[in-house]
Amino acid sequence: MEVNIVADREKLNMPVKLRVDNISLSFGGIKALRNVSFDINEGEILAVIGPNGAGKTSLTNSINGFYTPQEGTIYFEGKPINHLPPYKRAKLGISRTFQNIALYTNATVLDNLMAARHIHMKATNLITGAIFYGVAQREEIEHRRRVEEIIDFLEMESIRKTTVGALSYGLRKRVELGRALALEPTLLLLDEPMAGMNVEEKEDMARFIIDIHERQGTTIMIIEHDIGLVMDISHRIVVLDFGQKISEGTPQQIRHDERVIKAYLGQEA
Amino acid sequence: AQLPEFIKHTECEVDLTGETITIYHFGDISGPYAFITQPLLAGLADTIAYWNAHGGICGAMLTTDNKDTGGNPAQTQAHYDYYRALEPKPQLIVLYASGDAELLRNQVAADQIPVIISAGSVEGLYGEDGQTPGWIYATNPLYVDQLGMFCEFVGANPAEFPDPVIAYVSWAGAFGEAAFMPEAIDYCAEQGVKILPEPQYFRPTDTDISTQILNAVDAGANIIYTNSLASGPALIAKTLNDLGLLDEVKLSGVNWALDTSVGLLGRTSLADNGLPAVNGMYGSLPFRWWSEVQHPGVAFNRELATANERALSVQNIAYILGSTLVDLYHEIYVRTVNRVGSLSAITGSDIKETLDNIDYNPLDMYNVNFANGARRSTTGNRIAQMFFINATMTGPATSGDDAMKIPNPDGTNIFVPILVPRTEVQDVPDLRPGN
Amino acid sequence: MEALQKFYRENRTLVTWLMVAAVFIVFYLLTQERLNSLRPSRMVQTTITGLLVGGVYALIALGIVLINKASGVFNFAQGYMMLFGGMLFYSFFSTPNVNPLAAGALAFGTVLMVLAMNGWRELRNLRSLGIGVAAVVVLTLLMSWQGEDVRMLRAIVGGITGSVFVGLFIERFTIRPLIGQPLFTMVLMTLAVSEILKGFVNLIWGSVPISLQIFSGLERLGLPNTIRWEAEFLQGRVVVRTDLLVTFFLALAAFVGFVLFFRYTNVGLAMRASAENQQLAQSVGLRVRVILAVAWGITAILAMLAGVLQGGASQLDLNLPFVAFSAFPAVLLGGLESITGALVGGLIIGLVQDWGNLLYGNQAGTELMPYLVLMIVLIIRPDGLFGEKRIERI
Amino acid sequence: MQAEAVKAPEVRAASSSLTLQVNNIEVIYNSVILVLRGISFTVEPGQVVSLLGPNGAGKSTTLKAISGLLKAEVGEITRGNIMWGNERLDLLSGEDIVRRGVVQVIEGRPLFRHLTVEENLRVGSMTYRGGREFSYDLERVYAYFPRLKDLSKRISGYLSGGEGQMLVIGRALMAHPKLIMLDEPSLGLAPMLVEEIFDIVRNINRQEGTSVLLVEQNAHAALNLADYGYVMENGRIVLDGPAEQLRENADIKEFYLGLNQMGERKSYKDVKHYKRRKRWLG
Amino acid sequence: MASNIRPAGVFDTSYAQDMKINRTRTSRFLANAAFVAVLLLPLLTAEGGLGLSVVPAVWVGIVVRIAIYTIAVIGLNILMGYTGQISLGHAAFVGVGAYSGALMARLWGIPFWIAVPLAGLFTALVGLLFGLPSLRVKGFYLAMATLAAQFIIPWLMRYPMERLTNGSRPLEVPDPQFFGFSFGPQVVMYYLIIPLAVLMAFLARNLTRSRVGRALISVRDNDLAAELLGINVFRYKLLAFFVSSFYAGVAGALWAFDIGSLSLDKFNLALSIEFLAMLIIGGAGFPLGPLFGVAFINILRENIIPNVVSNFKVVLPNVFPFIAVADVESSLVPFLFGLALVIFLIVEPRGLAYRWEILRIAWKIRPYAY
Ligand SMILES: Nc1ncnc2c1ncn2[C@@H]1O[C@H](COP(=O)(O)OP(=O)(O)OP(=O)(O)O)[C@@H](O)[C@H]1O
Ligand SMILES: Nc1ncnc2c1ncn2[C@@H]1O[C@H](COP(=O)(O)OP(=O)(O)OP(=O)(O)O)[C@@H](O)[C@H]1O
Ligand SMILES: [Mg+2]
Ligand SMILES: [Mg+2]
Repeated sequence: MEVNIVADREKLNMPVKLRVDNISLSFGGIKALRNVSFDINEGEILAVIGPNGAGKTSLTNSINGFYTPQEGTIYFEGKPINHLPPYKRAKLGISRTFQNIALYTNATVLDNLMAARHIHMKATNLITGAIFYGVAQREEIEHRRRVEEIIDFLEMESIRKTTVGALSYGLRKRVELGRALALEPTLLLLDEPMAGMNVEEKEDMARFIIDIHERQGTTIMIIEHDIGLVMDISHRIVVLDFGQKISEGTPQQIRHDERVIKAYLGQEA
Repeated sequence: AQLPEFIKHTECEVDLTGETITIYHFGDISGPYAFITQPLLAGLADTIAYWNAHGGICGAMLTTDNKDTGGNPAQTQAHYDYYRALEPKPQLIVLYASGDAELLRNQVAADQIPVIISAGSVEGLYGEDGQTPGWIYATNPLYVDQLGMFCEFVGANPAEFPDPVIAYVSWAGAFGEAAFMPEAIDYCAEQGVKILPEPQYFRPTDTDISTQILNAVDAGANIIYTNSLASGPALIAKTLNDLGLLDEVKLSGVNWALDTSVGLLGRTSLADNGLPAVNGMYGSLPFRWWSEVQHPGVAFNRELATANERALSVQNIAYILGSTLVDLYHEIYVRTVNRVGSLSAITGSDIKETLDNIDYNPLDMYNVNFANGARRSTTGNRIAQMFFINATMTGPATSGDDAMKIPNPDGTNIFVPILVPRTEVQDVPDLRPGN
Repeated sequence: MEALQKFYRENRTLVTWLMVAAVFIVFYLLTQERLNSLRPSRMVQTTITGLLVGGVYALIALGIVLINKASGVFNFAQGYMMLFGGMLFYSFFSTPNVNPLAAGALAFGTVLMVLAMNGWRELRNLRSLGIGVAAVVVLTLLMSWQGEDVRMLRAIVGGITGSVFVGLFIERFTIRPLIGQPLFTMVLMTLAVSEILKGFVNLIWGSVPISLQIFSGLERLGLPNTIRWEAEFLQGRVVVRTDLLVTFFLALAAFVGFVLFFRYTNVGLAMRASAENQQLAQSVGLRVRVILAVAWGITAILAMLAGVLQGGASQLDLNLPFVAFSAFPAVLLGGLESITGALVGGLIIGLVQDWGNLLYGNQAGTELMPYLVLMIVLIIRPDGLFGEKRIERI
Repeated sequence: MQAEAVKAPEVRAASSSLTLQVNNIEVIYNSVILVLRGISFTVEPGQVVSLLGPNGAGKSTTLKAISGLLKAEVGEITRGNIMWGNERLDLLSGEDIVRRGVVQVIEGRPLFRHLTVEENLRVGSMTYRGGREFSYDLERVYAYFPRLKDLSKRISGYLSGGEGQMLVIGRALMAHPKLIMLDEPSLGLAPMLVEEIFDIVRNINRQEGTSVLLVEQNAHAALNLADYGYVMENGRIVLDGPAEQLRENADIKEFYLGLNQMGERKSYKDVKHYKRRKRWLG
Repeated sequence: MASNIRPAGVFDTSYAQDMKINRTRTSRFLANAAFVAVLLLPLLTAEGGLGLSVVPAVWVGIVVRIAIYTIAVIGLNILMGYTGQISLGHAAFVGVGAYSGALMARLWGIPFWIAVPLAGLFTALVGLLFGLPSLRVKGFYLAMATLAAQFIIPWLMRYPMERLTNGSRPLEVPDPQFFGFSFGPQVVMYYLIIPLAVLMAFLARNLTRSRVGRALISVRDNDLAAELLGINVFRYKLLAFFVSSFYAGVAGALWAFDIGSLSLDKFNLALSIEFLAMLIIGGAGFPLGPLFGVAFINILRENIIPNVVSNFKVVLPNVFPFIAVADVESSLVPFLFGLALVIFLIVEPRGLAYRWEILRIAWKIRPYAY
């Protein structure tokens, strides 16, 4: 398998964006991840699939710093980031969406997105913020423009000022994507961004994701159970089962991998 | 209608018929001091009604305007703001709590409103340095002076108090801590009485204070002095009784401690002799008291209380304060009106002038003399002991068997407290800082 | 700063325990002298008194925990419910002939509230109406039973009836309308209820302290006021107050009752479920309103018990609710959801207070130590000793 | 494990002879936001009815209106009524509706996060009067979702998304519903399990006679299972008919089944931007 | 947590317009008019220089107190309304501000206009200390940790620091001096405190609508997500404690200089609770909440309740013979206060400011109902 990856990378000639090196994570007696290793290459869309409870979300959380793996190292752009607190990893350019929507419920869509601009708005601090006029306002307007672009892009104009608490499930998912984008990440982790959408909406989301990837060259890791969609849009796929990586490869390879079929796909594929 | 003979007021020179004089007062009616302030209100109300029925002050009727702070200083401030903004501005205000006086000391001076207060701490009356009299006058001796006088008494009775060591066991807070000052410690040392440097404090809500009492006793105390009232002294006595220390440690306290309320609340903690554990407690008695029946002022109060069907718990020290206060008001206003010429022309500073020169005995119960120099509190005081009356009402009971017991619906007996003075009225020492 | 933060993040446990150790060392150094000079009897005395006093705290804490378990609200009104219950008990206890009309009205009110727990519509149900009428009659008879000897019985029935009424009333008219509102709105609501109760008690019973003599009967049962214990090694005497002992055992009994109740019924589970998410609980068919009402009813009874015991051991006055401020840290120390925690927390706070007063004076025990200990415990265990762990999952 | 493998429980009172009738209801949130603009449909006893529609169409709102959950979300039925047999559900409180046997599986998999998996199931069974069969019911749910059995002592707050979804469905089954309303049951489930879920639903429907109201984005599976379907858009029902008919509808094919004109699956990669315009204008 | 829901219906056409504090001409006019009216107020009283007596003098005191309380409650709003950290110890921090301000003036003769901000800073540091547990301690547990401040701080000031603070005895505060010019009279203090309060409110408003404010709101609504999306949650929690205590400290110091005498009992739990009530009644998480709440509670306490009580004083004991006259006053005040709060919370649990927003929007989108 290792060989495979190396070969792939050489073929695509892409540097490694994120390397997950042999990480293990357990909660008390529960082993969520066992010696998982894989790479995400610069500019690719990598899908992570696996049965429920396989450890996909835990993996994202570990990359993000929400969980601290007991073993192993995570490298981001070649540097280990294990010791970094979550917010610093976000500053490095890792951004994500959440499987169980985690928006700021009592704020408007706009504020949700503006809050995500936090790491880029360096000029505003306690003092300039309190004075507001001048530095802070200028910055505010500049970043508001960026946020509006995202709103435009994701076609959320009409709910711009709606409080997130009043949105339907599907729309919230979209706001989540918007918020993740507002961080201007170089690595975007998407945890089931299309759950609860119908085909048409999934198509929209897929288009957004592909657009992001194409326009900004953002590296994307996506977790998704709609296997058709995964096969369509991802470059490579990593398969987890019971916390272990059981397979890795291109969509074609995965589709025919016996172990994947047995553990995950069922007879459908 | 005529007031009784023994009340000797200055003659009215101005007729105030048709006018009203308001007694403005506010303080803690529902908080920890309720046991004192409720009877105070009763005393005020009864006496005012009586006064108004007997011609008022030179014809002017008395009314009251009062508010409750609940023991919360923020409320004190709010209420004071209300009073000072009244039009016309009050010329005289009555307060009950040392804490309130301390808080408002500067403000009443700035607003030129004199204040009469029944309690007295050094800071309230004289400021931090103890030497700057403000606009506040007290109808009680200062707490620290009371402690000093108790030490004089202890020092003068070595047979009763061999090797006296006093522990200060008291409520926390402005009132409870008021008497514990370096001046008192020094003065007592001069009298041959040691005061332990570590005071012990407790809260009105504490269930058990055996730790504090034992701390005091372990440090060598054989006398406990307390600046608390109602449940405070009763709890100390109960604890001493429970610990079996009643014989070794004597209990004493501030003037509020020698009170009906203590007798009532302490009724169930009975010592080996069958009497409540508070039996024999020492304390200050700056007034005449209910048991001195022959005294006309006391008789007056008794009649008043009986006529208004006041319960035994109300017939206490504060009721007396309330009634005498009305009499004091009478005198102050007559003197001021006589000097100024009309009620509406009186200002706070006119009243202050009267107060600065006053020497008067309200209802003949105690002496108010602010004319003799810089002291702003009364000075006359006695040391007395609390006992319980015997069944024949001839004197203190010696044991539970010969005591008068009134059955209470809750299954206990009420013992009727009497106060027995141990000294004549004499001046308390002046223990303000800087003297 | 960065380096420090990093170090802390990586060695959180170590740092925390080091801090705790430092606190203990400072504590020991500060008290060493005093400790060495203490007679053993003092230590035993303080420990016993502390535990006994802690019994009442535990009882108060138990009520707060129960409400929290059922509704996720911290009941700051517990102290005033205590006061109210105590006063009510006192009225029935010390009035030899209760006005049957008043008793009837109280019984009627309570039964009405109980019947209407889940809504007024229940009143249309004939069967429950019948039971209700019978209950009113029985309660009225019990409460207006004349005579001195049945004083205790009358007071217990009256106290419970009245407390349940108040508990259900509070739930119905103040808590229920706020279901789904932010936490601190609820907090303020319980505080507002405190004010109302305070004013009400003041209006009816006045503000002059009342001595509630429930323990005066102990003597007639042949129990002494105090139990004294002297022994060689104690180098002194240890005294145990019987009233506090009785209080303590009643608190223990209440605790055991609760543990059994929660163990053998589903109610505990239903309570936890509806506390966590009332809307969801409704959607799976739990009668959240009934659960809430039951919790408030029981809590009111617990509060009354605590009020009576505390009032009996000291006196009943408007300051009584402040005792609850010693129970608050007890609740958090033990853990908001834990019955065991309430007991342990109460006892610990009792101990800490008395030991603090023994070693430091200056009110350190009563005012400072409970909260200081609470802070230290919370830093090590943010959810109290036995509390449910906060679930952080994203 | 396949659902068929489970020993079929005997048919009990759960089977229903009652019809759910939603008559022209209108729902307003916060007294300002009009979400449902007159919806009517019927679920006959023992029928499986599927509701389809884009995000924000009001599907969940419809279910909440039926189950009474709306009240807790400052929503209000301002017109129309909901009949369950002869009884008006819109007048009952949420818990009474559950006790009538109408149970909703809420979307977003809400759990009692501090309770264990088994406790969650126990809470679900509390309203079922024949509660003594708890352990039997528990076994049944565990048989449907073997994974839950492994997790039975876990605090449910830590479950993964899919595990939570299983638990939510299992909890609803514990109440022996007569009408079960599933709001996106397949959400977040692995493909294998998605199939199983639909098997389970079919099983419950066939063997116990439970009526099913299904909101599902996986239109393919939903229409396979359903007897009848409704398509909602913007708070209205725009299309309805027997499931077979709907499957053949061109729009349904394109937007809900993701098939192209030829009836083949199209690739997500090929989605073009014209779609956006179409939606904008249409 | 507190809600910041803004009813839909506010539409803007440009960023600049979106950012204005007063969105419309009417609201700007109202705000200015209110400010001018408040500034003119003392001149209209009997004590004012103009010799008019249009407004009772008591209003000067009331407005000053409202201003001081508002500053304190704004602090609480930042901590609770925006960051979602319940605090039951705010009064203790106000106390720290008051005492530190007073002590600076007493011990070192620092002029008050330096002492006030310094006291604010000092209090902010103390607040920071008590904010430290917020890293791990949440919800009611944190509420208790702040309640601990309410017990620990006064105790420390009362006993170990008795030398400085006079313990249970009062502490006199020197008259505020400004280059030898005394600010003794209340009117002068008025013109000092009111503009300062407006400035403080303005700063807080700006802070909460800038990057910092949004970070705080993120922490309130979902601290886990916030941390993962680049916000240093702990830092912002501490920041909230810092700013909140700073406001408390400034309010306390102003209070000290305004009143001239301090006592520890003043900064008790009852005051903390009152702050809480003011915030929630006013509307937690709304910029105007503190002002509304403080004004409402003050008017309730000082105007409405006393009026009602004085009517009941005579009636109640006549109707119910077992009620003592002396108890009516002391019992009805808390009773009515509690009742008012309960009714208010049931009718409008989100607070006055929320209702105000809704009214404003209803006004703007009239005549359409929805
Ligand atoms: N904080 C935690 N404490 C205990 N167990 C946990 C925790 N987080 C995850 N787990 C467990 O670890 C396993 C993996 O969970 P994870 O959420 O990563 O699964 P997943 O692959 O995302 O599944 P799904 O597709 O259902 O979302 C699950 O069994 C879950 O219960
Ligand atoms: N509590 C609420 N307050 C205000 N509006 C709401 C509320 N809940 C839902 N809405 C609005 O009602 C509309 C319908 O929402 P609903 O949740 O019913 O949609 P849905 O069809 O289930 O969509 P999805 O497929 O995304 O779950 C949406 O536009 C949503 O914004
Ligand atoms: Mg997952
Ligand atoms: Mg939905």
